Amino acid sequence: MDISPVFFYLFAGLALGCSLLVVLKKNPVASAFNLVMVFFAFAGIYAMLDAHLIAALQVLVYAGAIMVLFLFVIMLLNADVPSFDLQRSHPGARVVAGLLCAVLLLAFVWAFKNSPSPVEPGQFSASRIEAAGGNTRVVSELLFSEYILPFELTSVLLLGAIVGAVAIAKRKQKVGAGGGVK
Amino acid sequence: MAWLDSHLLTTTLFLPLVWAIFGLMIPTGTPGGRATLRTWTLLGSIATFALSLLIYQRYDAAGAEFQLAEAIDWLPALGISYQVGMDGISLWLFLLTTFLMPVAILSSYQAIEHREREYYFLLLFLETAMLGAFVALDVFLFYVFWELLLIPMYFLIGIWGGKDRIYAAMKFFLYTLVGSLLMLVAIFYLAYQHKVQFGSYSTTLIDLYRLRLPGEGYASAQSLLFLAFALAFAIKVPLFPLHTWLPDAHVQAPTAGSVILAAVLLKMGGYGFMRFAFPLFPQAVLLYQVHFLALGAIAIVYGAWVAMVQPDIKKLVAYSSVSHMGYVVIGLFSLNPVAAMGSYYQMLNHGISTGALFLLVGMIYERRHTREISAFGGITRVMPLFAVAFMIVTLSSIALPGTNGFIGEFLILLGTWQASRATAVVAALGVIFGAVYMLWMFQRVMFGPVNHKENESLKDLSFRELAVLIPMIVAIFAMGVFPNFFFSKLDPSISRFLERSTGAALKVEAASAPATAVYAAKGE
Amino acid sequence: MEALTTIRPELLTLTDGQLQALMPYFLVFGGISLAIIASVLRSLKPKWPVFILGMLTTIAGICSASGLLGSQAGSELIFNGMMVSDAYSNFFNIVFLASAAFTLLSSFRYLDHEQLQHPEYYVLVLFSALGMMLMASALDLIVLFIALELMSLSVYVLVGFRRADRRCNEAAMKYFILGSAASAILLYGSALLYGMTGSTNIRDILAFVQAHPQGLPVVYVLGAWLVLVGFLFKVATVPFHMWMPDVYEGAPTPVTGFMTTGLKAAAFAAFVRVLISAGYGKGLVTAVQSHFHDILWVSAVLTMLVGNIVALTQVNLKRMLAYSSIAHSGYILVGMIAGPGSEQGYAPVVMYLVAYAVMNLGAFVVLTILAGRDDSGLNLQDLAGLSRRHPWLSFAMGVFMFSMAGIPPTAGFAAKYLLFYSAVQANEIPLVIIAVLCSAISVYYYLRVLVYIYMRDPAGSPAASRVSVWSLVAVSAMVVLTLQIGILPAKMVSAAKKAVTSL
Amino acid sequence: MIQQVEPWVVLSFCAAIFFIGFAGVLIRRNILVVLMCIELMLNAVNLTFVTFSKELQHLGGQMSVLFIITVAAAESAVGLALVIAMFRTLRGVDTDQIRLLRE
Amino acid sequence: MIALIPLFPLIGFLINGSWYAFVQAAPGRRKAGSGITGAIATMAILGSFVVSCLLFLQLQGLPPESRVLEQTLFPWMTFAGFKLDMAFRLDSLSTLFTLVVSGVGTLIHIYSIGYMSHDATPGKFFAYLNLFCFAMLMLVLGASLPILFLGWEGVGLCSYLLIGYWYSDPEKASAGKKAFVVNRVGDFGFLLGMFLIFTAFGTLDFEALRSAIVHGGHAALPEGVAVTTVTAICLLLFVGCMGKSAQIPLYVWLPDAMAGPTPVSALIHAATMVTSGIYMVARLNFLYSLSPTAMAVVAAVGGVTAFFAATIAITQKDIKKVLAYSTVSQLGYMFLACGVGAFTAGVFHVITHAFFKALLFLGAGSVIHGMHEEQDIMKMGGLRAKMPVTFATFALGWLAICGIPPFSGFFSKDEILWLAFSSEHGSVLLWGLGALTAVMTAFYMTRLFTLTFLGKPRFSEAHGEKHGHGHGHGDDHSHGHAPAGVHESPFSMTGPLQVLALLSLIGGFMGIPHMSWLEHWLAPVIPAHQATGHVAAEMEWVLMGVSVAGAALGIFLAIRLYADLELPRQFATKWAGLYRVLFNKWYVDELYERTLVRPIHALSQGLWKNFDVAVIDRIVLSFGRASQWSGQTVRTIQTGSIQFYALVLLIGIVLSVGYLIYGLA
Repeated sequence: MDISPVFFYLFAGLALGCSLLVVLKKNPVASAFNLVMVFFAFAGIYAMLDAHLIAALQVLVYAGAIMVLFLFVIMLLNADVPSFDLQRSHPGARVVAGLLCAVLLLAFVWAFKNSPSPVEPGQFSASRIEAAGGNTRVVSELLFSEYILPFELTSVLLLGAIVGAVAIAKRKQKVGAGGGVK
Repeated sequence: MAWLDSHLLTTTLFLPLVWAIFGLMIPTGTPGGRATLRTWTLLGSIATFALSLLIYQRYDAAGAEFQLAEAIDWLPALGISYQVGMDGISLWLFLLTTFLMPVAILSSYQAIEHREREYYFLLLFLETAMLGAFVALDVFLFYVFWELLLIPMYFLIGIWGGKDRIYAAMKFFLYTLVGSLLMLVAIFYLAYQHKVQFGSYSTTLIDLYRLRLPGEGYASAQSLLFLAFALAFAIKVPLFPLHTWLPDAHVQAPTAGSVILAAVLLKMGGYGFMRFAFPLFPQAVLLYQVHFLALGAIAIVYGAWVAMVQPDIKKLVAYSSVSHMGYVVIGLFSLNPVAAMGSYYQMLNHGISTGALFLLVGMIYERRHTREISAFGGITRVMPLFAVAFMIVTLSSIALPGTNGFIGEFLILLGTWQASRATAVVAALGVIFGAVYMLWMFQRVMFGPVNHKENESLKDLSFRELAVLIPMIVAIFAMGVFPNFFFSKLDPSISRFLERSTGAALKVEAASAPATAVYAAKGE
Repeated sequence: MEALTTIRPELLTLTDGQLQALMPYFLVFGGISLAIIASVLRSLKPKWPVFILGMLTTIAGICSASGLLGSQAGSELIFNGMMVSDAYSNFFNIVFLASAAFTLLSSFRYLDHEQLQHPEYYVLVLFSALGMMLMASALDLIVLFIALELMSLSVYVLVGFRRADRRCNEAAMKYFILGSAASAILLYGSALLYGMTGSTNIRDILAFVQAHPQGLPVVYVLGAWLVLVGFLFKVATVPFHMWMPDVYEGAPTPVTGFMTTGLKAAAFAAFVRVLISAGYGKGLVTAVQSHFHDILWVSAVLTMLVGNIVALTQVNLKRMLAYSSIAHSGYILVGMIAGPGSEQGYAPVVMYLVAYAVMNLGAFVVLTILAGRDDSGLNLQDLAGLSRRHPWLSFAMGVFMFSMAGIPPTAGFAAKYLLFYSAVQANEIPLVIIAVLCSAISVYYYLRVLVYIYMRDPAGSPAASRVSVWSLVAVSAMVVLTLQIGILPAKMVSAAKKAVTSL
Repeated sequence: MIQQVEPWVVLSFCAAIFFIGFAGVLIRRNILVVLMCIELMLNAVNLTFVTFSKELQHLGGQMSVLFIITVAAAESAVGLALVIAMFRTLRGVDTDQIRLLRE
Repeated sequence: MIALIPLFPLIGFLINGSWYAFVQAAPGRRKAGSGITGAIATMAILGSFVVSCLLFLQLQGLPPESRVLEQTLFPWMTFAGFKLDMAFRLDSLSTLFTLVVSGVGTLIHIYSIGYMSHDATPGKFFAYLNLFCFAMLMLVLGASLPILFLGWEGVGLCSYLLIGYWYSDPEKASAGKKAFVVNRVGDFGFLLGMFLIFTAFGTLDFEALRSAIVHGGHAALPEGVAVTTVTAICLLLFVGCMGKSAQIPLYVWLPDAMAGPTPVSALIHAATMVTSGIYMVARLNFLYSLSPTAMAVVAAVGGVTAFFAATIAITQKDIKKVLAYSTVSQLGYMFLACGVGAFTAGVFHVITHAFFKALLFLGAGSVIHGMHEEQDIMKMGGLRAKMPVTFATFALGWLAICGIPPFSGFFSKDEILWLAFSSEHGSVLLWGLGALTAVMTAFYMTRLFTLTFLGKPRFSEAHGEKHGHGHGHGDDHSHGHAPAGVHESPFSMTGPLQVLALLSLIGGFMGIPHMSWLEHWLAPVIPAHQATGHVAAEMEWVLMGVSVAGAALGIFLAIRLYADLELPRQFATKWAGLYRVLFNKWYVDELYERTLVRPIHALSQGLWKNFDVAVIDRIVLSFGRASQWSGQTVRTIQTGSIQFYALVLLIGIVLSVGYLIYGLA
């Protein structure tokens, strides 16, 4: 793959380290900041992989919106509870979980290494995308043609999520009777 | 009328259910309403009996194998159809059911005091299910009715039963169900085999009779399928050692429930063997003949022995059923006409005589609210009519010649002797022990001085109770003296049953089935 | 170097057939929009308009879907083949919408009593129904994922709808975390499939599998398996079932009913499509096929065993039905395993889902009626002597319990024999034997419910229960359906068959 | 010096992040952190998509990522709402606190 | 016509039975009086007797070889592979039995009218009696073994019902049950014998069977049937006879059967039912004669039973028990006769025995009736004066059974003894056993006679007030009149006694040696006995003398011994052990109780509690318990912890992925 090993390993190392810290740091705020670092590292890798739009969205949506939401909630709740830094779960469970994840990871790595993609490369080579007006343009065109359905659906999903989040998180309110219909 | 002619069986079959649904609409708040309900239900069962007599009249023993047949597609994709028909084997069990139903209903008039509407509904519902099982010519349809009748019986035991009724109802339901589920799998396999061999799915009995399944050895298809069927039927019969649900169910069930259970439900086991297990898997039958003969013989003696020491009359009768139904099993597995006829007859006999015994026990239970043998003694003096009836039924139960019981046991033993002498000898021991436990019980209940004050003032049988018992007693003697009346309609069907159950098998191993072969030569 | 064609004009218009095929979805979404508007209108104090709107929406959706089911000849690919409207999806659309409709019917009085009468409830039920519909019609893994999330997110909220109740919160939280993790796993699987086949379209994936009869890379197998795990989680088969009892117990009763029927049906509906597209029984090389088969086999056995055995020990009806729901997933899994090998294909699965939805919904409607404040009073003892108080409800419960136990003449029996029949055809005889034995175990706990209802005397004075006309209509409809499918299954079987042949 | 990064390396890296996330779900008691770990898993999936997209020269992967990001946002919104609701009744965000429903 | 013979009693039974069930038994209506019911019953059996006589005359008019009348009523059990008609056959053998049964039966019915006059439920009694006659007539008239069996079990039933007639006494009820059960043991053998016959010969009809075996007057084994089969058949059938005719080892029920009313003892347990075993053996003589082994066994069992029962009879104190053991002993004689091939002699003895034993029993009944239910002979004595008619008739019966010429018993007994000695199946041993028994018979009968009628009364006149056991149980059997002294019985009872006495006196003349009418008459059924070549003809007279002398000796000893009761008492103390053994009937009942009844009962109890409930049912329940237990266990993994749930999910993935990779790698 025509990406620079140096930068890749740099970002990958950063992402790996930070994600480990996300898991291992006791303080949720620390975890959150580490997560932001992971997001940034990912954005870098996206950019190297010619996914420019996604790299931008990664920063905007993930690091910008989602993480802010997280921090906001942490702050919201943290005010009430003194010991927010929770212990990690049972040490035995930790070992087992780590071990199992490691085993799985090994299996996957083995699998990745041993299965070359059997598919011929498609028409969207980097040069052709460039010719067609760049990644963002092509992606946007696809979004409104071939991918119109998922696009519309995500909007429905967002609507639903809003209704749901409102229903669940709003302050307790006086409930009106159903009334009228028996 | 023309419609009735072509749908006689279906009409008879579903008449009780429809009748019962109308019965649900009768308000039972007042005594008058309750009486109306009872009369309505009784009329329904009598109407069914009348229709079944019409069926009897239409049935021609010399005619086609299955008569009055009806067939409607039910689930054509799977080859399942609604198919009913009547042959001799169905006929008498069908009549037995319709005959006993009015008796059972009449016997419940006083015993059932609460939730009568549900009770009578369930009884008639049960009748439909039982009748359906006896006339179904589609294996799957049979299975449906077979399971269907668990529902009303479950409630009858569970709601109107004795102290441990819930335990008993549950045990009855689960035990029977577990046995029959494997049969369901076997039915599917048969239908599948029909597809393999003839190109279409079918669960129609006559189609399945044509199947040729490998039958060599214990691991063969026939053997396994037979076991699946046999498990269901053996539990229902019930064959030792699968009998332990019976004492509980019998003891806890209300009188009518016990009567139906003993008289009809147990017969389904024997009927199933005759209609399905034997003709479908002739080679497997030969394979397991020895085992089942042994188990049947054990059941006879074992049931009698255990019955002997029961302190509870109903339990005693329940174990006696184990013993009596053991005869049915050995008779069937003897695979010759005499024993087969005897077996079938024994089923009818057991229906009448054990049914009557349960009625009698119920009557005395209604008076004394106990069934402990030790609570009685000298009842003959206070209830002489009851004593007469009890004596007659007891005699029928111990197979005294002249009563129905003798014909069955005699033929079974005679036939079994041809097939396996050891079995016949052990089974004949049951003749002795049968007399021991019945007469001992009779003696303790009916003879001796009246030891308990409560028994001094027992009322003798009422007119209603006589009306319940007299048909049974008449049946006992009629069947004992004129068995040929019954045989004449049965004979061709039994012959066909044997042809199917042995014919194919004989071809395969003509040499190694001497009992049957010799018999067939001698019988003609 | 030729230019990229990114915008194909034919994708920007919809034909008449496509528009018609989208009708149910439009109707439901329109209903949702109206309901949202109605619920935010301050002036609209009483909540019944939203309820009525919801009912009308579902009914309209059912009508248009059944119209399509009747009229549509083949299948209609829409939006660049990302979704399809065929007999299968329309059949399931009816199931989902009916399930939603009956949930709404039974919920109205319930919400009143629980003081939860928020309009969002109805909106969310409709949202999840829409998600289910899309799940059954999605032909693209990404669309499938979004639909799944649409359904799940709404249901997460519904589960936690009684916000002041700890148990409710707990259930929602558990469901959310485990559900999200499972979604991530599913998604990861999709990514791997995409990487190996170059497409997220499940028809393309199937075509790819069939084009490579000599074998597929390991990653493909892993990806396919992870996607399946995602669905196995949703349908709760062992060992992915752990969330289910807790969630079912904690959720408000009508929501539990909705989950056991709609959600489960949706998960299975999509599961069938994905399983086929993964090449199961349709082009996988023998080794992989047999391995998938083995794993599913073990999972099915474990599911049936664990579900039934643990249900035996439960005293809370909702929890008991949760375990029973696990067990039923096991039976359906038997049908899935047998599907490729039998002449019936996946029709028994579809049939079973319908039957299960009917009887389970019925049972939950009854429970909804009987539930006391905060879903208390749903233990077995609370049912003692119910037959005196509510003969009709008791009878209905009896029908549903017998149906779940698979006793004739009920829908459960018809569905079960169809399922086992097809498994026998597929020569899965040991599996069938285990299944029937497990269903024998199940009879015990179903019948125990009836023991309490019919055979025990009431203990103490029962709490007043809230029988409403709506609930009674729902219960009666379910009783009639249960018996009708049980006695005359042919129609339903042919419908199910028609549905699966369009796959 | 290696001039090229093999695709399997990138994919393995994604898998590593994915399983780190999964492990985090397993071992963290703070629900907020658990939610973060789920985000981590989703990110790993995204990167996998993009990697394949690059390798296959096919934009489907990138398209998928767009939607996944949106869905993830919606999911976190609902998830955090649930956390808030839970916090209101339990006064805590400890997973060990929510063990009322069991067996 | 033949069917009329059993039909009459059946009608009588139905009338009396319904009368009892629907009129007498109705609560509050205790109608006493045996007049009407007794008359109905007597008319019924008298009708049978008349028909029997007519048929006898008809038979006599036929040539000997065709003296068979048949009537088929209806097919009983007929279907493919099996055929059995409800058919009657009257030949020279069965006609004798019908005459005896209906004749003696009529007398006993008449007697019963008097004897049961104070009974509470005479309708029931006479219904049973009629039913018995019906069954007994079926037994002798049946054309095939199953019909014979029908009667066979029918008489057993009546025996059961009548022994337990006074059911309020648990001992009497038990005695009835014992009789039935012991008979069932015999029937077990009977049934198996029947099955073996059917297997071997393919028929159960007597005539068909006979024609399969007898060709030209000679019995010969048909093709394909082994001697051992025939032996087995004969022995199995003989087991049935052991039960019904009270032979060792199944005789134990008969003494207990004396619990029934005395007319019942006379009719059933002396004259008719108990001889049905002999009837059957005689009926199947062609079969028995094929098997020397079976013959030997029959003879040996008969001889030993005769002797054995006689030893017990010597010590018994109950008048009916003595007679009962005497009956067992006499039945042994009859089997001894059959066993040595002297079937005619056996039948002859059946007839004479019917006369004199019925007489003796009825006489004893008269005594008991007169003594107000006293049955202990030690408490009697000197009744000669009080009951002259009874005394006189009883004396005739006594002489007959002792074998004093020319009373009937002499002829039959002498013929048996002679043939036991001379026939090819006989031996000196058998003869010795018979002769010894004859002496003992004379001894104990004389003892009985002496203690009852001779000597001084050993009871007080007021004795009548003390009701004996077997009497006075509530309403069942109470005397209506005030206790009076010992009295002679009414004419309805003494009348039959006189007729029977006459028969005992002259009955023997039908079988005078060498000019026996009986032998000629029976020749079509029982081939005339072959000349006895190996014994000199003079021996017959010698043996006759010996046996008469023996009888005289017995009588003499008994009279000497029991003139004074002190002497027997001394004997009893001197031979205390032997006396106790004899008095307790060789402890046979106790032996059965210990070796059969109790072990089986204990076994049953054990099977029920320790096997049925504790093993089988527990296995059944353990499936449920195991499910429940595993459910309890499995549910504990549902810990409620999210992390744990996720861990299980992960484990599932690891395992499945591992399996997949293992499969692919």
